[in-house]
Amino acid sequence: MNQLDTLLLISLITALISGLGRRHQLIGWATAILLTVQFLALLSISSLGYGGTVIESAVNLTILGQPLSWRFDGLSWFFALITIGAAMASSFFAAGIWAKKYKKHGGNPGLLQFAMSLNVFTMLVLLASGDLLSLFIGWELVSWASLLLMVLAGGIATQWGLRYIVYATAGAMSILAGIGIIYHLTGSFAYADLAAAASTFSTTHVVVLSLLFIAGFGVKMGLLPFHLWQAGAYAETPGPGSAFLGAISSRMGLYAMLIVVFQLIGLGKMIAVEIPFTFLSLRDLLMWVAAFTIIFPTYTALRQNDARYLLAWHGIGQGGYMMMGLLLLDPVGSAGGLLHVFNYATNQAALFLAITAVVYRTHTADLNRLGGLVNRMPLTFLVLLVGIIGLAGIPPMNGFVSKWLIYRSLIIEGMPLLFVATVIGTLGTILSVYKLIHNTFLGQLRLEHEHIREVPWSMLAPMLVVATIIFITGFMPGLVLDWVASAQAALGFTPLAYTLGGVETARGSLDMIWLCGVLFGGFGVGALLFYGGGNKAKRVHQLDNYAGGHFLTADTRYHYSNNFYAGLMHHIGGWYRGTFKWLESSLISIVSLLSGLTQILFHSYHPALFLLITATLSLYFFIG
Amino acid sequence: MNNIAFTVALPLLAAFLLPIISNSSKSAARFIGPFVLLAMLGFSLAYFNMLEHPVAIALGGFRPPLGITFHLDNLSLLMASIIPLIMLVLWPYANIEGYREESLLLLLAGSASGLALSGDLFNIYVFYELLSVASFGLAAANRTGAAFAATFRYLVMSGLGTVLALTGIGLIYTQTGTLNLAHIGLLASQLNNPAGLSAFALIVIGIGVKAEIFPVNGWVPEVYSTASPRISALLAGLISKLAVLVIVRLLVVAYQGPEALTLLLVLGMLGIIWGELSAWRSKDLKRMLSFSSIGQLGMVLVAFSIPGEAGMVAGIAMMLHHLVVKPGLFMLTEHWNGSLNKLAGAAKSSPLAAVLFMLFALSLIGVPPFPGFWAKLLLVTGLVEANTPLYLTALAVLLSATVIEAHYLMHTAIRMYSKGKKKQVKKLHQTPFTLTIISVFAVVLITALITMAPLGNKLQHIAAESSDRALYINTTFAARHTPVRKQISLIKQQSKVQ
Amino acid sequence: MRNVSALVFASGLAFLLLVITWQFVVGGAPMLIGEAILQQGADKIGSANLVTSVVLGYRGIDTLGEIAILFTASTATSLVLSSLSAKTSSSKKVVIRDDGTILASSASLFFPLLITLGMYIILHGHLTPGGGFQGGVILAAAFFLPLLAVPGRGVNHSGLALVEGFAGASFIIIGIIALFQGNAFLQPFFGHGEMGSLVSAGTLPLLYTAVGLKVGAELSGLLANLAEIGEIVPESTDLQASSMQTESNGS
Amino acid sequence: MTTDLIHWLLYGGAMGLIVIGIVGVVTLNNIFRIVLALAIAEAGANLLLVIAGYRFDAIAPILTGSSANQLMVDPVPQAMVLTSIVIGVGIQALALALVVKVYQNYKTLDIGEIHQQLSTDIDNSSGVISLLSSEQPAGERPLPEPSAQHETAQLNQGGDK
Repeated sequence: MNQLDTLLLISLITALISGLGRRHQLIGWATAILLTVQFLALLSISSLGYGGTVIESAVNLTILGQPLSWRFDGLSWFFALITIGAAMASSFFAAGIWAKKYKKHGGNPGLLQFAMSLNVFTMLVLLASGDLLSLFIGWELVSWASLLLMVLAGGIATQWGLRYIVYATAGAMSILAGIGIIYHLTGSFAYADLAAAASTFSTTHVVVLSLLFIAGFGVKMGLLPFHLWQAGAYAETPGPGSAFLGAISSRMGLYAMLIVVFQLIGLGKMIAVEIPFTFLSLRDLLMWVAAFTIIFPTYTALRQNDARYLLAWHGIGQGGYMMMGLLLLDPVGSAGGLLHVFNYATNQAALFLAITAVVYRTHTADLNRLGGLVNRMPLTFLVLLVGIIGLAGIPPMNGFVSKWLIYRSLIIEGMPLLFVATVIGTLGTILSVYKLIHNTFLGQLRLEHEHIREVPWSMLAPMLVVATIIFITGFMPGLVLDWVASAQAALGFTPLAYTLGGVETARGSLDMIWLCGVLFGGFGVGALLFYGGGNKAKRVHQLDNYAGGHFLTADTRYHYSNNFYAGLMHHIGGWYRGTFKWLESSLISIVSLLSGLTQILFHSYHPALFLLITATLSLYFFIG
Repeated sequence: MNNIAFTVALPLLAAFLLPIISNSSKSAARFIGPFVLLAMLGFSLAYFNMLEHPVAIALGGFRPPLGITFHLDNLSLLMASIIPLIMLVLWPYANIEGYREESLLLLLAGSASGLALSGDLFNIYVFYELLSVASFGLAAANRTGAAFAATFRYLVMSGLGTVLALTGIGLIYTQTGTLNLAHIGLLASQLNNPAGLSAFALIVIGIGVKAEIFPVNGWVPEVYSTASPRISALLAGLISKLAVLVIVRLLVVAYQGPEALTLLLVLGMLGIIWGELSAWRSKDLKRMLSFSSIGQLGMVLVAFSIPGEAGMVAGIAMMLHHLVVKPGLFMLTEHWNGSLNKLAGAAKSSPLAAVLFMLFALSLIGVPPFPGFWAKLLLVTGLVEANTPLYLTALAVLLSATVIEAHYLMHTAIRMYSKGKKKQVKKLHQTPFTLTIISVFAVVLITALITMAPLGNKLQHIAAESSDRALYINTTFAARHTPVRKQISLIKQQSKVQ
Repeated sequence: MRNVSALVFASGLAFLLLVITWQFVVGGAPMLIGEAILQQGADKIGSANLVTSVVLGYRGIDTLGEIAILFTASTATSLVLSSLSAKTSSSKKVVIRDDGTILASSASLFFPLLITLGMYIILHGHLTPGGGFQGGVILAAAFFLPLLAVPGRGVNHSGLALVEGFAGASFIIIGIIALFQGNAFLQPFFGHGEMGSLVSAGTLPLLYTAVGLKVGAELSGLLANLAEIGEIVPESTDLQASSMQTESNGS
Repeated sequence: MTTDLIHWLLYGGAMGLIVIGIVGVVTLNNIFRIVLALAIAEAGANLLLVIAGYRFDAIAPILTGSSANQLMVDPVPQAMVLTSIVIGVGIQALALALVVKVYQNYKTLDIGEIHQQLSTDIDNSSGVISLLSSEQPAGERPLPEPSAQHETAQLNQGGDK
């Protein structure tokens, strides 16, 4: 029984306790505290985050002649840290006042807590997997546990959940096929055997395996043709659940892909695989998939009028950045990809929690029906502001660091077109997060929101903590780069040379401490000028406005939020999203058509004819 | 005293005497059925424990190729123990109207154990017919017009099937001059020609009517929708597996060539496609389960078509898994029935049943760590190991079918959990034990999940034993209880077991 | 369309089956076990009729299965038909139609003859062609003849049940006695006797008697059940009742 | 020549009966005739079994004083056929009982009409309009309507209505 087993056991106990006691009033706090204990248990093996050696679990099983093992390395630890951290923030957020109101409206906060702790447990099992079989088991557990979280809101959420599980099962089957082929080639499910045998695989095998695994794991990441399920499934989950799912759930796909495709099969081989009739290698193709995963969902996010959907669509796009960074295969790019996992998780958690706080007060996430909340909920505004700066990748927040690393690497590796693509994606991000903050917090306050207050501290505290983390890790990215480097080492990449404030390479360096110093220095000078140079500002009531000589009352809408970016969207259009929907529905139409045919066969009133035909054909098969 | 014959003789005896007993004392008649089943269970379990290596028992005391033998290995004894177990669970304790249904159930039990144990081709045919006739009676026991019509169509299909099977047996006898499976195995080289393979095809299609093999399974949705859930559970769970077992025995002893396997593979693959697609399209619970049963049996067939031990272990695992899960699911239709659209709110009205449905559905889809996953894993690795384009196609079919399966099962589950109008869910007139019975299957499933490691070892042992052709032949020819040990000069070929 | 494809495939099937059988030689089948039984069957069982040794000796359990099938069919038939007889018994016209004196009297004349013939064939099953099945069918005919002559006359079902129950049970019990003697199930005992005499071939005559009675009772029951349906023109009340039953049971 | 003829007659007869029976079951519409066709097919299979045990110039396998060393036909197929005939009788009796009941319930002997009524019965009892209608099936596509998003937004987030 070592520390890893302790961690997994505590996690299991958390899930069990919150499952059994899900009707109890205090279960929210109990779960949150138990998650904290898990966090501490994780910290007790924090040596993994600083280049420590792999910890093997003492639990070993042999089922049907197949050994199952579990272990933790730097990469697992890095992902586990984000997982438990996100769960803690969401759980604390959901445990207090929020739960009471949720319950009053027919929700079951205990069930939500249970679903989250179950998700944490299954994710830890996945992260700890020590061979392909335990990886698959963990993968499926995560898939089905997140289904629970997705459908527990009922109503439309169940339909999104169903859609998710169909995609997830398809992905899982693709993975199972891949694992089966590996078993055939190597005779075992062990990582070591695969790594040893991978060099002998033929090109065909490499291509088939990579495609199977990337498609399978890509489903959960929301890689491009498989992304349709994600936004709705995440957005319709009750608020804290969305925050948790958005922060980490789809990164499990990235983790598994890193282990199997990058580390074991070896992505390096894919550079050598040329795609016929093009100038692209298999890796280039994947990079373009990643690039389109950045662009399309981000511009789809721009169209959303529901804050939760807007954020969830971003989740898909940001996954593209991580994929892009890791596909670059160099220290800088892969560090950027991994760092972005952490950064994005913090941003998304902060944003979803902030939006949930807004919904808590206003009862709507509709961006057309909000506005001007900045005076009413200033701290929530601050958290949202920090979050969107991070998400858009603007200094001084942490999102900037990871994106900078990815851009830098793209330039170093000489991929200008992809660089342009990512910049286009970032442009979309900035536009859409501006829509988010503008439509919720800026502009004209609606009459019905006149009397709302800031959310209670039980909700504010987790949000503020997350926002602080965003700022600190933006200010001193070296804190996280420590862990990233050991994760890189665990993956077999060359670790990035980093400093506390950023990176220090021969071909470019970044020091966030210096940058932030300049930035805040600039702000300070500005403030000095503003306040010192005769502050003429006058506070007026938010509704105290007039335009064109007419006094405006609250019921006159002058705040431009309805159908935001209409002009821009008119130029872009939504053709790309329609394409994927068309793909999906044509697949379903085919299944529907076929199943109609099969039903007609079973409906036939002369089954004896089929017997005759089968008998004749099979005799013909043997004789003819 | 070789008392394994009691597993066949006792239920038949009880069934014969039941009309007389029930004339004199109705209450005594009620206890006979369960008592006999318990006795059957005792006999087969006693053998199961004693058994170290397979044995064959010569009934009537005649030396094997001449007389009929019962072949006792782990597989047949396992089935022989499962038969009374499942019958005990599904026994209609509460709603017995007359002795006839009970009598038919006992006959079903007796013929089923005969089918599981028998090592003689024609004897298998006789027990198969007995099983069929008993199942016709049970399928019509509802006595509704629809049940009669469905049973009639079932009977015609099954009758045609047995004609084909009998033709197949006739062809085998014409070529080999023997009926004992082990002896046929010895002469297998004579059957490795178009005529021999055609005989196999005829038997597969004939027996396949009961094994729900595509496309001779048109009766399945009709009978399962009109018969009572217990009977559907029995037919889908137990009877279909016994029919598959016959095919497997034949496959092991005589038809190990690739052609026979290909036939099974193709039929199984089509069964998966057709069954799962139809289930996807169906609109009521019973028919959905019937079609899914067809798909599952297709998977079983695909598993057995994998050559060697890998196929055997995958097939047995799939078979046992379906044996536990499908009866449980069919028993749920005693709880709710009817259109899937009207299932909304079902989970609220009976939460335990909904949880059990989820459990069975997850295992059926093959979600780890449920037993269904391990069965499916064995199937996948087996198919990949076989590594021919056809087997890989079967793998693709299997995996796509799983997606479709997940879709319709989860859609149904989600409908159950969604909010619905209160009066929409019709609760059927149900016997008090329904939920208990379903829970029994669930407990078995969970026990299997917990004891997966030892269970897997046992499974591999069983598979190794039952896929060993030479062992089967040797066992039979060393049959016990052959007091007369005269040399039979005519049987020259048996001297060398291949 | 259906007929055309049926004919096409059926001619294909016929062709293929003939192709298979073309390679067989009539009268040249291997007969491995058949030959062995012909050689040693007489010594081992002592029955002059070797088919009987196969039916009751070598393949005794087949025969057990077979009478069980008859029993099952009869039970299932009465189960299927019972709803009707239960419902119409009250409304059924209990008119015993007499189809003529000649028929009736010849039926009663033939009754003892048929019984005797049937019993003869059953009891000599181990010596001459015939046996339990053939004799049993004649017995059933003996009981069915009066039903044909005088339709509507009742049949003593409980008596039939008694006979078929005990006959079937005695078959199994004889088999079990063999077990208790330390032999195999259904192994003939009692010694061979002198071949060709009535009391010979061990338990085979007893088994055949049981089979004969069972088959006779079974078939009589089946025929009586079918005969008791009467005119199969559906009565309107019956239809309504059954369709109502369909609704209540099916939903 | 004669052997060939006998061969064709016997095997052709057996296989012919089987195929005729099957064709009968497939093409006939009257369910009573279907039962008869089934019986014909069974007869074909039985004939095949009997042929399997036939040999030329042999006597029935009954030991009498004069038959001591004469060639005998195979007794095993004869026993098998005996069994299978009896099985056939049982099945036919049950089939006839079912025919009677089906006729009483559906007032027709036409297999097509019976099938139609059966399907209607099953559909009615399960409350489904028709198997082949376009009603929502088990695996129907779960595409949420975009317009519904906002209404549920409030519910899920614990907001007031």
